[in-house]
Amino acid sequence: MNRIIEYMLPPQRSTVASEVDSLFAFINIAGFILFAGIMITILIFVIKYRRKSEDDITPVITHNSILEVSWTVIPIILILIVFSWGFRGFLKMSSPPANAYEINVTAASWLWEFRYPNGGITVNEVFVPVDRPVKFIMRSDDVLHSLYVPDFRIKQDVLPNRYTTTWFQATSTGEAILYCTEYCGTAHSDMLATVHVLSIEEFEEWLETGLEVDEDMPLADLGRQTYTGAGCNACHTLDGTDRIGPSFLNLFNTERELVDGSVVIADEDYLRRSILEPMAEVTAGYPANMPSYAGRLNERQIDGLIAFIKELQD
Amino acid sequence: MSTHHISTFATLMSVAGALLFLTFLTVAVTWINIPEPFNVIVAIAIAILKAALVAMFFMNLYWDSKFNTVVFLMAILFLIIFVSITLLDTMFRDAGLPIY
Amino acid sequence: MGNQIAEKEKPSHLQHHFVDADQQFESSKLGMWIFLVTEVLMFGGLFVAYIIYRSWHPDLFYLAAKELDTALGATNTVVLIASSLTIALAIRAVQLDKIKAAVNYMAATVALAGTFMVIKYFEYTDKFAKGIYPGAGYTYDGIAHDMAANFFSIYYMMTGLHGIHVVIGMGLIIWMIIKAKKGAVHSGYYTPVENTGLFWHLVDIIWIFLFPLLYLID
Amino acid sequence: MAESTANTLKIREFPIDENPKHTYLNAEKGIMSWLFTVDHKRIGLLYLGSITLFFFVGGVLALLLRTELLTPAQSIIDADTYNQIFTLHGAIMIFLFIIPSIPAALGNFFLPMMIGAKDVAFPRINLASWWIYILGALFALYSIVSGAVDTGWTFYTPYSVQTGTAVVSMTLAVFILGFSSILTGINFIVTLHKLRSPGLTWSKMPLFLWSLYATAIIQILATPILAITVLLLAMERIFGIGIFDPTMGGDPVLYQHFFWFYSHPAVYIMIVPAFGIISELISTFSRKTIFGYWAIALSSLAIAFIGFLVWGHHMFVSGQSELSSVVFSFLTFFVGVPTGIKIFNWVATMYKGSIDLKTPMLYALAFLFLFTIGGLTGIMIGALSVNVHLHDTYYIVAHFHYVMMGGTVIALLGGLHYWWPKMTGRMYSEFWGRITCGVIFVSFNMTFLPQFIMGSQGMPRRYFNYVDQFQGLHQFSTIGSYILGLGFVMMAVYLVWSLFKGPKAPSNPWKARSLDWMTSSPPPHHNFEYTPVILHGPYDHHKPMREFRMGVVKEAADHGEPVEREH
Ligand code: HEA
Ligand code: HEA
Ligand code: HEC
Ligand code: CUA
Ligand SMILES: [Cu+2]
Repeated sequence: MNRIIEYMLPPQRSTVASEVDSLFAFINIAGFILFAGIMITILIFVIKYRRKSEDDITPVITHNSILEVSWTVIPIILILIVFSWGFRGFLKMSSPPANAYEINVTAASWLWEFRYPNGGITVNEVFVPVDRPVKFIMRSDDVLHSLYVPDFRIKQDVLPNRYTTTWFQATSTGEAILYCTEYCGTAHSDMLATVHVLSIEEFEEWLETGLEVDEDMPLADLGRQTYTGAGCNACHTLDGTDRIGPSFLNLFNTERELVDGSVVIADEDYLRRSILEPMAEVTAGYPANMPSYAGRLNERQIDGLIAFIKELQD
Repeated sequence: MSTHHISTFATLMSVAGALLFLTFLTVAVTWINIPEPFNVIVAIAIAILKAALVAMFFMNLYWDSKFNTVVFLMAILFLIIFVSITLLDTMFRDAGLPIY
Repeated sequence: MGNQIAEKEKPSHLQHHFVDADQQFESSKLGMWIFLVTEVLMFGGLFVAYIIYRSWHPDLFYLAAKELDTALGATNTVVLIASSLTIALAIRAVQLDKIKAAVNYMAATVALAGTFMVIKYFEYTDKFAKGIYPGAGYTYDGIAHDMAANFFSIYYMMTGLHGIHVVIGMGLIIWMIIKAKKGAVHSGYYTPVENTGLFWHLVDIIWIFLFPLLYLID
Repeated sequence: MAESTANTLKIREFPIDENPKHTYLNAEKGIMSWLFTVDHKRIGLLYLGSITLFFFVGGVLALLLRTELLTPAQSIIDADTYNQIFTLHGAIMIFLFIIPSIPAALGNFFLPMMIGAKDVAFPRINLASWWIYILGALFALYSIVSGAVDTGWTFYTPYSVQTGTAVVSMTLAVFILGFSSILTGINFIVTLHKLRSPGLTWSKMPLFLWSLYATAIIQILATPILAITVLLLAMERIFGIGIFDPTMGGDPVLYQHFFWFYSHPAVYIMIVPAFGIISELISTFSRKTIFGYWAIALSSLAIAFIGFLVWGHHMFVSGQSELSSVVFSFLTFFVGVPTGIKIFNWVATMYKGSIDLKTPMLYALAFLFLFTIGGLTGIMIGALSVNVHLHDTYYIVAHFHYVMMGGTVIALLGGLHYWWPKMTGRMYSEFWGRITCGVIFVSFNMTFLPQFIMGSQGMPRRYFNYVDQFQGLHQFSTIGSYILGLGFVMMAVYLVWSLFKGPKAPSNPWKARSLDWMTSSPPPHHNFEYTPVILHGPYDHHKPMREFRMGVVKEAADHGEPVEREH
């Protein structure tokens, strides 16, 4: 039984996980016993009381107080246990410790942006320390999203009109996957991010250096890294097929027709404007829903992206 | 045949008179400034009284099968359920959970 | 029970699956009451929205209600109460087989309903002139609250849905006038008039609540 | 003669015409006599045809979804199409199929018959409700061709306000369909209150009718809120009234309250009639008096009532106040108690019975199996801390398919087979019936059991792409769904075959005791030739069938040429 339940759940990697899992196991086991009991009884009845002749006469049994009271009271006891157990876990989940490390999260269709107390920003990746409570203060730029990390057993909707919060304390280092679980349109299922859980020292170090851009990396390589890191790949492919936005392949220096009918050449300036103010010039035939990256990417990353796009010719 | 109730002319007129008076009253109380929660309470109380008059005497609930009254009250009851539980969210969003 | 009534004794308005006219009358009336329940709850949804928003922004409701003309609202309340009275009198007249009086009372009801709609029309156009449109079309800047448009959205939804009901009610009453003139309703059979009356009273009751909630906030 | 009905009433009895010449099916001819019929039986069949059609449409869409999910990335359709398809699948299955399914099809047909009435209280309104349903369906179809909808069946704001798809026409469709549902509900309540035959007291009402009564109450009290919700949503899109849209100062969580205030009670609109069918099936095929009649009857009402207090369990992580989450979770569990009472009473009914595993009974047993799983997993996701992990994952998808497909649809199939002889006058093939039931049962589990596992492992729902880890389970599920489809095709074949070639049905093939079986198969135009007088309970299986009587109103008996028997 334990093996099955372990198989059914993702690894436990936060302090609340075991609380959730034990209740999950309890309901499964209690439910299974109840279910098996009912089914076996039915099976026995079906075999023992199968019809023997067309004129079978059956007794009149209309009630039995002991039975009826017990199958009312026992479920009530069970649900009270389940409720208070679930309540206990929920209480823990909804009361972040006061010393939690706070990260501001902005969800936009379709990317996750994380802002650290030191002003650093990452997109679609978040770096957190292990064994230390981390609190996400979340807000959406547009529609509802929901932040879900199965390994931590946390989930919270992200709203456009007010802040919501969730917190966790990771118990082991490594990567964990972060999903968007509130339906938010076309690329809802691509709105993923990675949680990097670092040891305290690694995290301190990352805060110092990790946010700086590697000056030595060639621009185009940086661009390729940013392309996936910042989530451009959710909407733009590199192989010429359309996704939500146009493919980057052969984009540079071609003529682009905008929704207002005008035609522009996709030169460096245009690419830059497209990244920083995508709504200003919307390409005909595509929805006007690219998020702005102004403030989310630094100058070097933008340059990198442009260099990267320029290279994509076949 | 059960007898259908026929209201007398006098009943209908006096109910209408009462309704008009209550309408005047509900406007009139706004002239004397009653403090915050009570003005709403007074206004709603008068409205409920008026609605009850209409339901009982114009809509004949007073003489009708009581089941019809039950049916009508169900609507009110479920509306109250809807509002009160929703308020449980909207009024307590920032409150958090009391630690037990 | 009356299945025994031979076919020819059955009144023409009695449908075959009812035992007698009383059963049919009681059924229709119960059906109407249940329908009214659904109406109450449908409006109820708007009342809930109203209550929630008022609990969030009491100041908004205070400010915005000042834009509404209490005198017109009160007049309309009186008009609707009068129309409730006339339709009740019409039913009484039908019950007493005074068909002519009934028709007159119903005509008076329609006229009062019309008055109500005319006053509503003036209220609406007055608002539109100021730029108070529902929702995104809102341009008025006389209310110092950034949620002012929301109050008027609720106002328009509530009074608009109510207005539609007034119009439907007028249609029903006109239909009843036609029926009465044809002699299709009388003391032995007045179910449709009775049900129309119930509908009309409900429209009145809803206004009885709308009036203090929208106009009398201070 | 039967001492048990030792009363001094002088009643006469009519033998049931085994193979009647005049039935409701041939009372009038031509397509118009169907489309504009006021006969509740024909309207029931109109509904049955319509919901079957939409079930197939919804089912084919489901198979498309499953096919797309064979591979983690795109395989046959693109992301937008996928989103539209699951929205349509959900909306069609909910609003066009499952809400009207049992009440409007089987309920319409059998409610008047079970109380010995000639029709429902308002036959024309009944017909109107079908036409309104068709109108709503046309609006839904219109919205599909004019750009479809990609919001999910829940239409959550603000996405539903911003998306470029045909949301307004879909919400109007839902608005219209709501009225159809309301009219059916009104009709049922009034009919049950006013048109019961002499002797048919509330305590002699078949449990199917109690369940329809509870359902009708929910329909009346919940549906208007749906109407105003979708109306506000449409206004939000048309005028931007800003009640639900945060860009205009509105509140998206308020929308969710509005939506679930209807849609949670609506799940009991779906399941409670199914409970009613199961009560009939278990008692008839165990040939035994129902155990705990009042417990089953009143638990339907209890479920209906408690069902109104728990809607927020869909919103635990939505950002509603924690306080209300706790209250909602607490209340949620209490629905399980009356539901459990039903299940235990059904099992107890089988004790010392004479159980015959005919197809309908097999479906009833399948129901007990599948619904109990669905219900217990409902308890799982009602628990606060676990819900946080499982919300919006495939665990939820599995839960609601177990209760809706494994519960309602399986019960509907049971009821369909049970009443097939009565409705059509023909017997279906028992052999194929049992085989198909087995196929559907096994393949259903193949389709949805894996979804519990992926859900717990963290596979989110409404996902077009997914991480490779889940591919195996997804593929297993897809294969299951194909076999499931095959099962339904098999059923369609043998049922249609039986219409033409099936043996003629006797009036009471199952030896059931309720009134619907006390008339010929198919029934005559007015159900009974005379107003019946009820002499026995609907579950009096302890008396041999030959002692069963249906009386007729005495005065009517004086006119006819009945066989006289004294009691
Ligand atoms: C027919 C439809 C139907 C039915 C009957 C139910 C029945 C129940 N449902 Fe379900 N539910 C849905 C349809 C249905 N549901 C749908 C469609 C959704 C998703 C909507 C969406 O988001 O798209 C959903 C989602 C849903 C959620 C939200 C999940 C989420 O999104 O996070 C929850 C949470 O509490 C829940 C709970 C329950 C419970 C407690 C019951 C109970 O009524 C179950 C009661 C039954 C039993 C408990 C089993 C039998 C009892 C016993 C054997 C006795 C012993 C019992 C105990 C000890 C308790 N359901
Ligand atoms: C009554 C309700 C009901 C029913 C019966 C079903 C039945 C099925 N559902 Fe569905 N489902 C929902 C209601 C229902 N569903 C809802 C409400 C949602 C949520 C939508 C949302 O998120 O908004 C959903 C979502 C949903 C999803 C999740 C999509 C996602 O989140 O990404 C999946 C995926 O597997 C699925 C699959 C299925 C399958 C395989 C069936 C099978 O059981 C179907 C079986 C039927 C058939 C296979 C038809 C057989 C007929 C033929 C084969 C016809 C052949 C004949 C001709 C062509 C003439 N459903
Ligand atoms: C939410 C989806 C989405 C994301 C994420 C996204 N884009 Fe876009 N992008 C679009 C859409 C849709 C268009 C076409 C409409 C327009 O021009 O605004 C577009 C257009 C563009 C264009 C102009 C192409 C043309 O047709 O002329 C460029 C350049 C571009 N995006 C670059 C990027 C870069 C770089 C990133 C990541 C840092 C990115 N986009 C992320 C959706 C997206
Ligand atoms: Cu963001 Cu789904
Ligand atoms: Cu629910």
